[in-house]
Amino acid sequence: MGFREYLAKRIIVSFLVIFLVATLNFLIFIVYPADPTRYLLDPQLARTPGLVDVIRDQYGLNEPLHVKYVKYLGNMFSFGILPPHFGYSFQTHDFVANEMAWRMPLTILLLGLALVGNVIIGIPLGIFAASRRGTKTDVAVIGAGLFTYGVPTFFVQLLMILFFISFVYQTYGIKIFPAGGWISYPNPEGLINVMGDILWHMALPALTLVVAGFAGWALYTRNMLVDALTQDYVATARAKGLSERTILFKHAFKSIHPQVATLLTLSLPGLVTGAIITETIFGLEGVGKWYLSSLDRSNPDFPVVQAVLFVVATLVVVCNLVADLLYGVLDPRIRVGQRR
Amino acid sequence: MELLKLQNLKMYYGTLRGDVRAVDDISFTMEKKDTVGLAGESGCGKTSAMLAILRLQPPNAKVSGEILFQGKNLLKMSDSEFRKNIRWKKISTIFQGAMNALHPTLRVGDQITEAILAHESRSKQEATEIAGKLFDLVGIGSERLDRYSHELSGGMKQRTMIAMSLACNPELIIADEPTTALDVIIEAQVLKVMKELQEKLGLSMIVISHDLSMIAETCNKAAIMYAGKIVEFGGIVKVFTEPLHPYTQKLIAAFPSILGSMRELASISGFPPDLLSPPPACRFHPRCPYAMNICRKEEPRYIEADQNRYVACHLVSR
Amino acid sequence: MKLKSPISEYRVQLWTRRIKNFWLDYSHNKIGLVGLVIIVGFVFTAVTSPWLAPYSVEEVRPDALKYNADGYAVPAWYPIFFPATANYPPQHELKLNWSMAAGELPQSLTANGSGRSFRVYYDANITGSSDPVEAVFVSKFEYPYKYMRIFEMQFTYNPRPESFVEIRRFIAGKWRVIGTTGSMLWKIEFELVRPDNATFPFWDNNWERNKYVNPHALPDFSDDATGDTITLISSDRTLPPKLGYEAWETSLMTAHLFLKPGEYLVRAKITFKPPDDIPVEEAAGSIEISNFDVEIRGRIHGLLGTDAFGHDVWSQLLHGAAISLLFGISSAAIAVSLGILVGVTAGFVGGAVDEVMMRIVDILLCIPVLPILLVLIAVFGYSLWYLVLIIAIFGWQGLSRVIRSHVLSLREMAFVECATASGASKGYIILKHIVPNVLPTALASMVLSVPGAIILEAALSFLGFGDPLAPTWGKMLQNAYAFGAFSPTNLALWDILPPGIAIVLICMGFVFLGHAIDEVVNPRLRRRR
Amino acid sequence: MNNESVMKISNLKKYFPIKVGFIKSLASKEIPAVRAVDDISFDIRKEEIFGLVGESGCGKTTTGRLTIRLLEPTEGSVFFEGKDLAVVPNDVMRKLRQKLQIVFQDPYESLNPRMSVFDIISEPLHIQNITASEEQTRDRVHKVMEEMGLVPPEEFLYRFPHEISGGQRQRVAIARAFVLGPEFIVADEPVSMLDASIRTQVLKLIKKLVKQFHVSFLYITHDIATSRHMCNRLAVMYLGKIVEMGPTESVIKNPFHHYTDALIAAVPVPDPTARRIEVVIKGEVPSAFNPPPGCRFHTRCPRAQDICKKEEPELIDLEKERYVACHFPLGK
Repeated sequence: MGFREYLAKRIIVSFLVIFLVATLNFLIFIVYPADPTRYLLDPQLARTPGLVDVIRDQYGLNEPLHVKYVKYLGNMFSFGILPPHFGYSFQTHDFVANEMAWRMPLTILLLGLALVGNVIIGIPLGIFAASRRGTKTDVAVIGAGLFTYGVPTFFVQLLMILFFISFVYQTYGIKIFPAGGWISYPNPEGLINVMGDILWHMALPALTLVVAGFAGWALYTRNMLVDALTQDYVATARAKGLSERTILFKHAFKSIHPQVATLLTLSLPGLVTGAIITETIFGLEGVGKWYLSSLDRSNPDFPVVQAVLFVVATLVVVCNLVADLLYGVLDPRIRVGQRR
Repeated sequence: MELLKLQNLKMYYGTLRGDVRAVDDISFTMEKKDTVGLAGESGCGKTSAMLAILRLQPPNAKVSGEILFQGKNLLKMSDSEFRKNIRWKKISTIFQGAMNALHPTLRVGDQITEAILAHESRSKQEATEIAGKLFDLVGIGSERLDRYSHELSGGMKQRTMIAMSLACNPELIIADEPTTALDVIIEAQVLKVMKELQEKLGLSMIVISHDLSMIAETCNKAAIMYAGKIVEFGGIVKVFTEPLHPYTQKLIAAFPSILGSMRELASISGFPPDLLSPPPACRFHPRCPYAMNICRKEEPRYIEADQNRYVACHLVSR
Repeated sequence: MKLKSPISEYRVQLWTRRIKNFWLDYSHNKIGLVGLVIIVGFVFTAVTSPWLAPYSVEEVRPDALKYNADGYAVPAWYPIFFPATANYPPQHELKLNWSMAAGELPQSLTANGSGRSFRVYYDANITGSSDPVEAVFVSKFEYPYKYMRIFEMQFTYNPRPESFVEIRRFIAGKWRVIGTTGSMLWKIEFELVRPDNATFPFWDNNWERNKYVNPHALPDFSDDATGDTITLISSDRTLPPKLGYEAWETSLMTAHLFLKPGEYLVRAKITFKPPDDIPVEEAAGSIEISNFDVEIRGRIHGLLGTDAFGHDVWSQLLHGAAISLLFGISSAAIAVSLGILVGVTAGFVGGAVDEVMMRIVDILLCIPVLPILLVLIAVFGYSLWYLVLIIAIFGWQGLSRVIRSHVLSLREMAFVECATASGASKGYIILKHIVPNVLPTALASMVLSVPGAIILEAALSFLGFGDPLAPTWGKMLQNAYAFGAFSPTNLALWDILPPGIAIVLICMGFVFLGHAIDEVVNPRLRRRR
Repeated sequence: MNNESVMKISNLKKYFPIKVGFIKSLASKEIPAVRAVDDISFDIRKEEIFGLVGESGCGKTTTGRLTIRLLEPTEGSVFFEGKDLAVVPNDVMRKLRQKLQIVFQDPYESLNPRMSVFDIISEPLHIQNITASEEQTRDRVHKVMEEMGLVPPEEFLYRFPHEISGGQRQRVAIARAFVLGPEFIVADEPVSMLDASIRTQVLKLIKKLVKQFHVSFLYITHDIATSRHMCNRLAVMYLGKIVEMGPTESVIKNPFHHYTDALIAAVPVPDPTARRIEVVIKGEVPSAFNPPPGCRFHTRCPRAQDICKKEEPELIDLEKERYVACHFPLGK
């Protein structure tokens, strides 16, 4: 089975996965017993005859199941490009896509910063530790990595808030980071200032994600590299009189490229999870916080939840596909279907 | 002139339960164009000795003694000097199990040119040409330079390793079990290549193997190791036809031959010792049929029994 | 030679040896020992928490009404590090006694009783004067602290005209009793006297009266002013204005009232006078004053202070251990069982079953768990056991992959073929050869997946998607975060750090334990020769 | 030794189908397969050690497994005690397994690391459920351990495989095979992982057992030199076919097939004085997925003619039990 055929199969499977997720996404809210008109309407108004039906019609709640399903699929697979743009939010009474359009970049910025930070700190640190196997540096990295495994990210974030906001800023008045939110109020003038301001607001949340995550990356990288460094071909390289640097980067690190690619894809779900908590803690108006507040028990906003779930699932699936491609490029041995 | 001289080489592995004496006080000398076979059973320390010469020992190993290569003590050399001047340039290796000794995601040609570029000031193109010639020499064909190791068969990988070991015209090649895991016919092919090259290029080699037959075919000197020590050393014919040490005698007799008339295979009772706590005095005495009282009390000295024949046994030294 | 002992005994010996060997290997592992100590500590805590914790679960739940102390009371050891908190009041719940103020009582009054309840009888007939007379009761307490924030005082008064005056008329040359009556006007004033004798009147009622009684009928008290229990909380809307403060200045007010350590006096002044509309001689009655309780909300409390609701943090921390342990272990156990089931099935059966199962695992592995969990919880409910189940359902994929590949290699192992060659059935091979060989990996993996489950639960609780009634560490952090533990005025480190550290510690314990078990039990890491 | 045969294998075939892409499988009708064993026949006699030699991938291990039905043959039959093992129902086969055993190459893999030596050796007794009491089990385990030179048994019973040496493990593996009192044992490279000094011990043990218990062995090996010391008869396999078969000494001294000749010539000799003729054939074994037509060896044979490329030679009895499959046998 050639790589191309394998890829074609993966694409078909990926599409099926997205479709499956979309369907489950639809079904779960069929199961949910609550009637959205209950909290869409003022209780007084809800007694007005006919009004409930008008509202239900407006939100497409009166249609039979299969029609709803087809409409829903249309909504989802148009990816917010065609109206009605993922449906109407119960909260804003507007297209879900409109709000997602400005929230999504914020979340992507946050996660991008966090991922880049983790990778550019964690991987070199892991390489460094592996090159110094058995020394105190190495033990420290292992320790930190194991520690990361047992520390909830949100606790790290709370501690950072405690330090930077409660102590440094609010008690001593040194404003290194803003106290929360995603933009200063009143908004700064000019595009560059706005961008800078948003970045400044992103800095602490992204930093906390890096602090909570880099040691894990370092440990993974270190373990994979140590594995690679004990391989026979590394002994060959050493016997060849290559410098330790060449051995480390050209031989050992190159051989773990595919694994690093895998690691990147596998870290995606964790990042999405991180977004929800981080945005909630720091009051960033990204998709994560939006998602959480849309799940509020007294006031759920299903169209938002559905849209976010669908978009996230699509993103993750696409990223996995890309990683598969990458894997084939990075590893000439690629034994099809035996990834990971 | 002496090419390589090991003197009282020791290598102990520090473990939690104490030192494992993998190589315990071995000495031998080889001249240029010699092919020395280092033979012994698994765990007797032959591979450790090789690692010590190449300075590739694991971090928990303690090496002492002297390794004189062309008169210079390799153990006293600085890391960078050793790396630049000795490794591959002077001493290269053919590792056991070529499937693992070649990098999986680098092209085999690049793995050879990289060794050349690391030691000689040549252009990339020149290096590739040399690699191509080497590939032709070992019978793979220069057109396979851009393959990955997984695209080559076992025999070809081993030939690649041989070609690689020749990249910088080394003075000494150490081959660690070069044909283990190869089928008989492929093994014969590889051995043939090795022998031809030896004659053509006048190579000096140390061949490490548990297979006495292979050593008999390729070497002109043999060192027999048992439990971290060399028990016998000498010219290949002498060692094989008139073995002095009981272990050598038994070991040779334990190897079946396809030629000649059938003879009874010898067996050695008991099991090889644990190098963490080897038997006192002569290490072979618990399994030796001729063991005397002195063997249990005193370690036999490693003496020159004949010209260029060394042996460590009380039977001989008396 | 014959084996002397029967085989059952041999089994016992074998297992003893196994356990001993395991322990010998394990005890060399320092990290493993640390982990073991941590976990044993937590298990001990979890088991003994009902006895160890000063307050029960019900007493410290957010919905519990009773306060253990003030919100964010500092821990008892705080003054060692923060001298500023040295004079913080601990929780005071004083049951005080009344006594008469020094000096003579006016003639028209008689007092009766002692301690918790006193009764004053008023009879204007004795002096015939219509002037107001007053009785003063005092109650003292020593208050050696400063920086009080909230207090609560409570007392009961009860006007009972049960002793009334006989109405006499001079009829036929002699006094005759023609009826009885008792009527009076009365007023209570309540004031606090600081040690420096500054006096703060902070409660009184208006003049009240009890009713005139028909001389010929039985007394009818239906319209009488009745008694009442007065509760005065420092944060009451009415209290600060009365003392000249704004409503939001409560803590300033209390700090001012309880300025200096010393003996504080509460004075209850009861004034009687005859109503205008009846003859002086007919004015009579009594008032009982009783149950004077003072609660001073502690600002320093217990080992770890209190949370936003004034509930003991230490107790919550102890109760959280049991929940975390139970939760983590049970969800990990379910997840691992699922993992073994899927892994062994996929690996052993192979073919299409394997393919389908592994595709499902692939999909589940790349799905972000938290968003799905949130939806599921929102849709199906918030119970802790439900949470265990769904966390377990999302926690077995990685292990099943590992076990599958392990089973794939085990299936090809020569000893399996040996058993087949002896006529063993598939079931026998799975039970005797496959499962025992994957169990150690599974065990280590189970221990290692406990932290994940604990952290996930904490995160869910923190986001408000946990069991609302379970006192979990995640919930403690949520409350701390949501109710101002981070504000510079509170900076309730004792409420933020302990639950977080407890999560970290218990997770580290499992990580260490798991790594050590993995190292000991996994034959891959054992040297072959 | 007599000529009564214990096992008779005829026209045995084993093809392993290959996984191909779904689209490709639509395109071609024939299911492609690796022809691991392709139509071989031989018999094994009582008290005989029958050697099967060949390079890796020639199908010798598959043959071994087929003879005791660890694999289902694609075609052909295996007669043992008058029954065709390839078709007997499972319950009969289960009973027959008492008499058929196997010893594997790697003593590290053939013993379950989680079981004690006692559990390993007594396992077949439990599976076959033939001992009436614990005492009986114990006694049989003891007896067989003593036979294998694992003395005193008490010292080994409690140990786990990783606690004993390689030679002892292989003895345990053999003890396990012998505990049921088998009549036929497949020994798949039983000594190739052992050190030279231990190897002879195990080989001698096997020879002793043959004499003592009248069992027959199918001795599978790549080491033709050792097989010379062990086997009564020898069959040489190449790419799933038997190319030559006959009494060991005769085959080795006087090979008829060019492959056998090359194989023997390639074996190194532990004697530096011996100058052997170098007949090193070129190239490597072709893939069994798509074996060459005609004589499978023709791609490497120094004397291949046109007929060899077209016509497959039959395995014929050339002289006195000497079978060979070659159009131009050596020395004829």
